[in-house]
Amino acid sequence: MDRRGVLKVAGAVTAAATALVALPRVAFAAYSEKAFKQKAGADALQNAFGANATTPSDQVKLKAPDIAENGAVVPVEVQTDMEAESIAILIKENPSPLAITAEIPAGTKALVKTRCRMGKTTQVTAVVKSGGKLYTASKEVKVTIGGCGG
Amino acid sequence: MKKIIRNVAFGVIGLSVAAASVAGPEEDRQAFRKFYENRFPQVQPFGDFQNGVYSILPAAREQWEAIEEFPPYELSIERGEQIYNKTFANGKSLKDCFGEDGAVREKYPHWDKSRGMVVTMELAINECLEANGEKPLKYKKGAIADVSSYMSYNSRGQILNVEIPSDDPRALAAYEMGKEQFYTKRGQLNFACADCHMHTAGMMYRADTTSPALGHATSWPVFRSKWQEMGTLHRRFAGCHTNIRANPYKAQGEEYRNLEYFVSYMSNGLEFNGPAARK
Amino acid sequence: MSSIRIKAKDRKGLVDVKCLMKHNMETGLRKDKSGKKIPEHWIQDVTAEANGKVVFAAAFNTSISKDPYLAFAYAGAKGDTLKISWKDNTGATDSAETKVK
Amino acid sequence: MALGLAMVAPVAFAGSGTTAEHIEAATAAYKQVAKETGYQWTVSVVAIKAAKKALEAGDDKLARKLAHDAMDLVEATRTQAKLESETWKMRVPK
Repeated sequence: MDRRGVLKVAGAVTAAATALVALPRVAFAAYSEKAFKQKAGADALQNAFGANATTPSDQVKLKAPDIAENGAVVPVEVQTDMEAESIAILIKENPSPLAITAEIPAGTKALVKTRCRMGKTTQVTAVVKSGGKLYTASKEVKVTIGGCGG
Repeated sequence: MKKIIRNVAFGVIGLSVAAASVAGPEEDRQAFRKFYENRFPQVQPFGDFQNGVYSILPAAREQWEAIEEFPPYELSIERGEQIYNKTFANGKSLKDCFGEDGAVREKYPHWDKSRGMVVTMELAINECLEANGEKPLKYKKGAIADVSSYMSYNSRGQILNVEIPSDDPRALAAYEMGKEQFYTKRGQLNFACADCHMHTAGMMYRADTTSPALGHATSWPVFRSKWQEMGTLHRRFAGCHTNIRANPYKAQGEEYRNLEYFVSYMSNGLEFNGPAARK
Repeated sequence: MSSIRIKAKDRKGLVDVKCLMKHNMETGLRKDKSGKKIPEHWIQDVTAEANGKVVFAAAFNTSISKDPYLAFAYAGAKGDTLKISWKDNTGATDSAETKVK
Repeated sequence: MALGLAMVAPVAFAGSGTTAEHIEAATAAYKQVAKETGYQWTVSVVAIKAAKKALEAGDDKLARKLAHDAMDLVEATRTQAKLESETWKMRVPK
C-alpha cells in the first residue's frame, strides 16, 4: 500500500502494454482525470476516446433496470457482438457522467458488468468504440427515494 | 402536528377477515399460508416465498439476481468463518457449542422449556461466548451478523420446523404474544405488521412495495443496500417499528424473540436460505 | 487477506470472470457525523492479467458502487493464472491471484 | 390506566400551571402509557424534547404548544392501545 506498490503496478501495466505492441489497436488507457471529471458526457468521451460523435446502434446491448431498487447499487451490463476496442458507461445526471471505461483486448469478449450509483432518475448510455467510431445505446433508469426500503 | 394527529385514523381496516378466533397455532399457520397462496397465485413453486419481495416483483428480481451473481454478503460469511473458528481464551471456540461448521440454523428459534423462553440463534451465539468467558456481541449488526451469516450459509436448505410444545402452556403464550405483536397496530402511522405485509402485501407504500410476511424469517441475516452492510432480523424489526413511528423494542428482548417465534412458525415448511441480499 | 475476491470459470474456451473488490469508494460528497466532508477515495484502475497478459482493464469514477463488482469474459482455459489488481486515488494498491476453474 | 391519566391530563389542558409543569405532565403521561400498555410513539418523545428546548431558549409560548402537542400524541397512543387490545384479532385470517 505504499508508493513502491504503486510504482510496481504502474510497472506491470507498462510491461503488459509493451507485450501488446503486436496489437496496435489496443491503446492502453488508465484513469484519466480529464475524462472522468468532465461535467458533460460529450467532453468526457472526447477526452477518453478522442472522439465524441456517437451513433445509436441496436448492436449495443445495454441492460439496466427501468426502476432501480436502490440508487446506490444499480446493476448495469453492456455487451456487443461488434469488434470492440473499448466500452464505456455514461450516467447523464451524475455530477460527472463517465462512470467506467473498459479496454477490450483481442480475445476478450465485448462485455462489462458492474454496479453503479445514480443520484436521481437518469439516462444511462452504453458506449462501444469499434473501428475508431463510437456506438451507443441508452435507456432511462428511474431512481426513487423514500419509502420503507429506500 | 395537530393535523397529523387528527389524520391518524383509528378505523379498523382489513376486515375481510372474520372476527376473533381461538384457533391453535397449526390452524393459524394453515390459514396464514392459504392467505398468501390465494393472494399471490403467481408465486410458483410455493417455496419461492422464501425470496421475499422478489417472489412477487419480477423487475426487482432481475436486479436482485444480478446482485446475487457476486453477493456482498460473501465477505460477511468469510469474516464469520474466522470468528467462528477463532480460539477463545479458554481454548474452546464456537465450534464447541455449534459443531464443526455451525450448520444448526434449523434448531432456531426454539422453545427452551427449562428457562421458559424462546431462544434465537443470535441469542445462543452470545450465550456461548459468555459461557466461555468471552464478551457478548452487539445484536443488530457487525460481528454477530457475520457469525450468523456463516452459520446460516452452512445451513442453507434446512427446513423451518419450529415447534410449539403442547406440554408447556408458556410456549403457547410466547407464540400468542408474537402473534398479537404481528397483528397489532402501533406507532403514529397506525400500522400493524399484518397491514403492510399481509393485508396490503405487494402494494406500494410511497416508493416501495411491501413483501409478503410468509418467508420473512427464512433468509437472515441480510445485506441491505440501504444499510450498505449486514443486519439481523431484529435490526429490521426495529427499523420497521421506527418507520411507523413506534419506539422499537430491544433486539433479542422478549417481544422480538416472540415475534420471531411467531413469524418463523408461520413459515414452517420453507427453506432457510440466508444470508441474503435485499433492497 | 486480499481485498479482492475472484471467481473464474472456463466455459468452452471463454473464461467467465467475476470479482468483488472491498473498497469504500468515497465520492467526496458524503459528510461525516460532524458535518465535515469525507474526502474522495476510490479505485481508479483495475487490471486483469491471465498468465501475465492483460486481458481486461477498466478505469472507474466515484459513481461505481461501494465494494465494486466487475464481470467480464476472455478467451482462456482452465488452469490459467488470473491476477487482478487495483490502484486507488491515494496510490494504494492491492492484487489477488486465482487459478481458473 | 384511565384514572392515572385523568389525574395528569387536567394540568396540561386547564391552562393553569407553568409551562415546565405542562412538559412534566406530558412526560409523565408518556411514561405511564408506555408502562401500562407498551405503546410508545417516537413522535411523542420528539415533541417533549422540542418543548424542553424551546423552554430553555426562552420561548414559553412555543414550549407550551409543544407540550400540549405531546400530550395529544400520548392521548392518541392511549386510544390506539385501547382499541387494539381487541381489534387486532380481527386481522387474523381464518
